[in-house]
Amino acid sequence: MLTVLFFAQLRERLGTDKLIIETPAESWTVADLTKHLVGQYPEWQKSLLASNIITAVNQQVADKAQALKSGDEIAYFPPVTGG
Amino acid sequence: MLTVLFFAQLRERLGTDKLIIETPAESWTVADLTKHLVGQYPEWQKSLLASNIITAVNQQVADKAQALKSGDEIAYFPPVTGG
Amino acid sequence: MDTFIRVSVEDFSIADEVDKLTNANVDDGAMVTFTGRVRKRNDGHDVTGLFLEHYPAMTNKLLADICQQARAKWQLNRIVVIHRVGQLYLGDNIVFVGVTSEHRGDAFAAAEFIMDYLKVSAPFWKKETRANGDSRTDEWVEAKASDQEKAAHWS
Amino acid sequence: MDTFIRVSVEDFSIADEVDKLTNANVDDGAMVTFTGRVRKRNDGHDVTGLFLEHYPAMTNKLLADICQQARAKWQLNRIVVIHRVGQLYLGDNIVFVGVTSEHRGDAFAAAEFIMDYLKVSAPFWKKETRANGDSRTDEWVEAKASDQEKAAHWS
Repeated sequence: MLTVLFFAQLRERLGTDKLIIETPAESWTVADLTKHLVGQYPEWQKSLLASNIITAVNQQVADKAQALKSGDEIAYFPPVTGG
Repeated sequence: MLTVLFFAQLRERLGTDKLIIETPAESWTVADLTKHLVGQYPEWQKSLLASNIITAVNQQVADKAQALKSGDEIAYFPPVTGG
Repeated sequence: MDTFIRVSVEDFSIADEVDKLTNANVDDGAMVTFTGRVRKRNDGHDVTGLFLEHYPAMTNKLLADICQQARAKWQLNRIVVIHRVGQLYLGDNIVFVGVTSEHRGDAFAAAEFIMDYLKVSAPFWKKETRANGDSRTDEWVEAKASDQEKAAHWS
Repeated sequence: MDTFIRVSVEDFSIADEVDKLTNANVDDGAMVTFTGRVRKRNDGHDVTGLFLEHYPAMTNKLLADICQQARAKWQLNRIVVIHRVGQLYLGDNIVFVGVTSEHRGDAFAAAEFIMDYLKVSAPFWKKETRANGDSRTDEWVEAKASDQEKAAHWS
């Protein structure tokens, strides 16, 4: 199982803040998860693949090559603007 | 008339915080005033001529060549240590 | 060597936070605080309010990590970092960073470093309510290249 | 664009000064404050107190001049500078500098600049009461070369 979270304008564009992926493949990377999501929701392609989208795995910023394991929480979000 | 002020360790070393010079010469500079003071109080020589002593004329830091006029307030003090 | 981190919808009292930094503290000669507040103009827009969204599980970790990095760079004693979330209005406090140190140079550098890193790495997002005459629009604030440059300057 | 300068034997309230900086102020996104306090160790000595002497006619002029210089360098709105004189004890406030600006970079730089220049140019002198076992001695604090270097770095 993977938990996938979306924040801010990305959350609004996709129309969802959270997805559960019950049966991910064993050897997925972040990039594989993104490909899977775009396969399921082709209308997300532009938003999810935008060059400024940041990904975090278990609350740590991670690059697309990072391997995933069951139980991971993966977040997609735009550049942060707090402070 | 000139008013001469001394502060902090310089005030303590000289044993005075203020002198009035009733009849200064017309064309004195700060350096001339210092020479006059050392002439009157030879024991002040080392303290007044110490290289780190700062002089101010009318509350503005001034160098030794600055010309004085009647009514001026001249201050001698060591490096500042506030803040 | 205490670090206080809080993310909250509640407002904070600068006086209370200053007290946390200085109470019974005779080790430190220097305290620097930064307070970020909602201002009426941003990037050429009139602003009437802000909504702050965040990623709760990540923000505390991230803020703690920035404080650790600051402690590795400078000699610091107490640190307070507070960030508000939710709906804020003009003049409201958004963020507070306070640090104490024996020396002022360390305190100034650390407070600015924490703010600069928070700006580019802590998962908060601002949605601005912009006023244009009588109309109001809610727009996500764009990240600024200048903030990236400020953060890069520390490494 | 108000500048508040005060030299006083009285303590100050950081909360009151913060209020002066922020009250009805929706122009500024950033406030930076510095507070200097009496600490128990200085330059390798145990300290129990400080006496602060100053040159009253000059201090206000000098502090006003430093604030003017800061305004010429950065975009600032409100400035508060307070310096205490007289007898102070451990943990007592000595000095407060607070500035507001639209942007944090200006606020941080200006507050540090004001402190750095105050340190090397404002006519205050500290006499420390040093403890060595049971004995107490009062010694004038020596100016530090590092303070001269900090100030020089701004020009």
